Amino acid sequence: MSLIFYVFGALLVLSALGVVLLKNVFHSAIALVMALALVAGIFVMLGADFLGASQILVYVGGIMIIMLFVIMLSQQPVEALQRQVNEQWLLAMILSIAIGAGLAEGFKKYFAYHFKSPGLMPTSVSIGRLLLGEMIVPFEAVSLALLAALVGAVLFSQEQKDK
Amino acid sequence: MFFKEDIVPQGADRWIHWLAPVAACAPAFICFAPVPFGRDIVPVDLDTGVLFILAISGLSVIGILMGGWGSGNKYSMLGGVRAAAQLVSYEIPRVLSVVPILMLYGTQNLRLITMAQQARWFNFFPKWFVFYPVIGQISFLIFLICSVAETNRTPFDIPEAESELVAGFHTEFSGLKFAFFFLAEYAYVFLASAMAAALFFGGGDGLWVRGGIIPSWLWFLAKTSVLVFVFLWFRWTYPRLRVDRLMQFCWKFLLPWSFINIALTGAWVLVH
Amino acid sequence: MADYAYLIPLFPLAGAILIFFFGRWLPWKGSLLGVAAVFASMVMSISLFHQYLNGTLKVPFELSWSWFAAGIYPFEVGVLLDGPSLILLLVVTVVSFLVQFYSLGYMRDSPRFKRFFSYLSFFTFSMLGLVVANNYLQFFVCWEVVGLCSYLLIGFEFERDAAAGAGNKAFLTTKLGDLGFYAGLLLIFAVMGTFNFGQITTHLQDGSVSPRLAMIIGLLIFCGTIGKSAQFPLHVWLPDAMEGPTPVSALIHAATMVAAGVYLLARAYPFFMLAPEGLEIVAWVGGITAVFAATIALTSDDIKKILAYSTISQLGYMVMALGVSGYGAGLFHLTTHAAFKALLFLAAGSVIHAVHTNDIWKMGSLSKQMVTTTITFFIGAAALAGVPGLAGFYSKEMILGAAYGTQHHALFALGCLGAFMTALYMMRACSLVFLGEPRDRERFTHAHESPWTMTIPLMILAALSVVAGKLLLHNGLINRLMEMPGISETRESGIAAVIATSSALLGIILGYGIYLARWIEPKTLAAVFRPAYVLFRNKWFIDEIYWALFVRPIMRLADKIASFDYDVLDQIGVDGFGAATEWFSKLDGWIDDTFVDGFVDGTGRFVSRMGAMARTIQTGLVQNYLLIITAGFVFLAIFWNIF
Amino acid sequence: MTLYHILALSGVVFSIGIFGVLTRRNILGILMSIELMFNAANINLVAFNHYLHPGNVWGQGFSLFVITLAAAEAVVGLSLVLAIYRNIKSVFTENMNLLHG
Repeated sequence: MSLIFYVFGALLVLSALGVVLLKNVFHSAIALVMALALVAGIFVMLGADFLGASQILVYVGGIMIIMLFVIMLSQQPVEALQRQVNEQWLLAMILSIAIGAGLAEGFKKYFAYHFKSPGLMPTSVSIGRLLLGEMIVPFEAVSLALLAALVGAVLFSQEQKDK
Repeated sequence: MFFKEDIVPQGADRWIHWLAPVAACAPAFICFAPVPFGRDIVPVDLDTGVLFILAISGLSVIGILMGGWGSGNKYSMLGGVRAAAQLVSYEIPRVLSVVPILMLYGTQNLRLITMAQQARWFNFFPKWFVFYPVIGQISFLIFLICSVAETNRTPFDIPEAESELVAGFHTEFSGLKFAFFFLAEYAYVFLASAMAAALFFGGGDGLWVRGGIIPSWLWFLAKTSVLVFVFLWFRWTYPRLRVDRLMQFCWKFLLPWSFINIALTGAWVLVH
Repeated sequence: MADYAYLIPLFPLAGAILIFFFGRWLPWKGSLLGVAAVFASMVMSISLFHQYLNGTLKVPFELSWSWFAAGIYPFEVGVLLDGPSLILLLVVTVVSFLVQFYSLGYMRDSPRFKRFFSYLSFFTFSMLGLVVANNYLQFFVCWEVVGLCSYLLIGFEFERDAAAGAGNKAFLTTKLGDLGFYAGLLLIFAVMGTFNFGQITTHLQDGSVSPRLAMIIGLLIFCGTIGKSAQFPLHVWLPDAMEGPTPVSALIHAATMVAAGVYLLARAYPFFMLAPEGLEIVAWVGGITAVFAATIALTSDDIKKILAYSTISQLGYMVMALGVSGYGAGLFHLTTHAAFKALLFLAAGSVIHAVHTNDIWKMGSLSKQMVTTTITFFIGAAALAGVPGLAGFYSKEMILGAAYGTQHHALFALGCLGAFMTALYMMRACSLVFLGEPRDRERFTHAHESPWTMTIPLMILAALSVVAGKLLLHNGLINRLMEMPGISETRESGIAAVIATSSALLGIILGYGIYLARWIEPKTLAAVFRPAYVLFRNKWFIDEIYWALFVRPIMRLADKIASFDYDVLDQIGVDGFGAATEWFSKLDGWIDDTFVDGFVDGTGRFVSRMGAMARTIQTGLVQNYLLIITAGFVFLAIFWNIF
Repeated sequence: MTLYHILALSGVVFSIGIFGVLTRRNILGILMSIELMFNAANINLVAFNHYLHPGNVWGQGFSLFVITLAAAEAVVGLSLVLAIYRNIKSVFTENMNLLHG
């Protein structure tokens, strides 16, 4: 189990690097698909089986497909050959390393000692009860947000007729 | 097919072109993990079985998009986009058509779902989900139609219509790679039939033949084969749909009806 | 029977859904379904009331189901049957049924016949849900849905800009009041942790809520009433709402929805019981509205607008009644008012249907063409004016008696003035529309009596307008229904009754004198009281005041901000600087050309260099901005950790 | 596989995401990097849930909300990208500088 986790973690870091560094956007999207699938795997290892399946269903089966769509529809052949990283990369790198280091340091301060991992339990039922019980209000709010997103997406992607 | 030359087009994105058939094919086989082939013959007894299958089978779309992109060919790409659009759209009513089953039996575990269907109505009539009045039939029809569309088969095969589009996204694939795409397609036909058998037809539950003379796995395979036959039957019978009709049918007919069906099931569950 | 009371709102809901989705394929576009649904509700309400009368139904009767739970707080939906809700159920179902029946004829030619009935049923559902609610949350949800239906139905003929605008205005204005209501709800929940009416009353009675807080909550809830019941100063939407079809005006903007505000006030009464000072404010808002709206009705030319202002005025009476502790009187007037005002609107609709205009000066002598409509309209007008023996007489007298009995003499005087003007403008409307000479020959000859689907509801409502008052007073029924611990029964007061009645009769006689017998020409009268006339005629300039006070300043502010660049930055910063420089160079040019040139150039170059430096910050690139944000964050984090 | 290792992993992924957001010229790349950051946060939520509060599933519930809202965000973002692309025929952020002073 542990070994699998470290392999997954290494692959996750690699594919995350792929997302931000690969030249071809399509390739980085594929790298992102891989990263998301790996995150789903980590979820399952952490006992969140329902969440892992949802991650694949929503992220990979939904969001990434649309992402690939847009990439396919909006590629100018010339742009794929240009530099993909802007001029502020050095500063950005310093900043993100600082943030990463800070996060690691902070985590180390509070969570470095060993927590016992409890056994894995199926979670679908309890998540269902949680969402429709105590979390009902955020749940409804999210459905409203989704509706708004739906309407907004239709509005934005419409061809403008009046022009 | 194994020995045919593997041709990679000049403008192709080599890596993607190479990965596409794998990405299309692999999920199809992973999906068989939680399928209960018989009474106690379940490769992996997953608690989130149904969701797992639905999620993983969605991964194949990535393979198709990769195929369309990797060929470095505008027409392949359009074919890929079309196919993906169709698959993503039909995925939604398909998932929703399974929801009533989950509501009724209160589990996503395929084995438990088949177990729950082994009861009899009036000690006689099999209590399979498909025989539940109204909800069972609506669910099954939507599931069947969406599964046909999901596997890109006639009458929903406009994205890869051989005679009209020169095979869409897999135009540029030959030899073993092409074989992999087809393998994926037929694996999905088999998977959809197996799922339908497990979800709607009681899995390995036998019909009035007591004492286990016929083993449950044989029942399961028989049901699956009949459903596979239905799939082929569709192909022989119906002409193709136009692409805009196809999308309209999904969004304006299947989707509302699957919502209505969920509401009906809710009422049914409340009453019982 | 009472166990199934929850079906009363559900029937119209089912009707609305069925009509909306399947109406296309049903005979009569499904409208009969809506009528049948509300008929079922009506039968149930009547039998519930009957059970109450013969004592088999003990009130208050409460049913409650769990709706959802957020954390530890359960929220419920429920049915509460007590005096007010029983009587309101009767009012809403009966009026709704009659109006829907009437609409079968009135709306026949509408291209959106199906949608109209669907909305109407949906409105009935939400209104009934509001009436039977046993907690504030359900009440509020239904309240908002009612507002939505009102919006949809006012703007029903949305091809006309006026209708669409009126819908928006109504929606936004009432929302302003709802904000207060909403704040009140939040306070209630924060203080008591429940929305249930009964539990709230218990909380209030055991003294765990300070009177001051109770008053604040009560007044916040009263904001909702001001918006929905079109009280001054948020009354402006109701006259505009007359752009909706006439049945809608009758149902929503006369009989039921606007009365919901009064009902809300009645439900919030326990708060005011703790804080009687709050009631004074309520009473004065009501009293002022009653007179104020009546003055506008005196000069209006549009038959529906007259009725609309009359509605506002009568709602003012109800609010005033509640304000002077006339709990029963207010709800009594609500009931009778629903009957005769719905009647008046429907009769007006019948007239408009016949002559295709709203202008009373283009009507006249219509009694010769439309007998039923005339008689029913007269009955309604008499009931509204307070002719003894009719419904309006008893309820209005009860209100004025309450005002008199509780030593609110100023309010009593306002009420009598209002009653006088009510009689006057109703007499004016009756005379100009139905009596006298036909002023528009062509319209007069084309006018005809309406079909039976429209006249039958008129007759039923006319009958109700006559008997409702007597029936409800029979054996002190209204006082039994409106029992409220802590409020003494209103005592009859002979003097009050006499003054009130005589002021109404005076109004009728004066109206007869001016508009029929022509003792004095209306035009002369207008000339004599010119300032008042102009004021009334222009609705006290309320719309204009709002425009000037709120709308225009906001727009002007927006303009100011937009033109800040041109006016301030460009003119002072650039133009002004240029002008100054120019003047300076002219002044000094003759002394030392080169020096001045150099100075001016230098200044210009300095300014432009500064500008260029400032410009570089505004790259317009998101990622630049983001980088700076991130850098700031990292800086802060480091700073925080070090110090 | 300890809690700290999982958290460190998510921290690394998060900072990679930040780097991507700050540097990718392609706006789609930025969107993808944002998804990476979401996922890093989700890993944290689930990990805390698993190790610190094994009795309940609140962390997973939150993650579900994050996933859902990420879907909404992606849909709106992508439709905006398409709309922009239709107007300026480019997906590079330097070309989207209407706010340039």
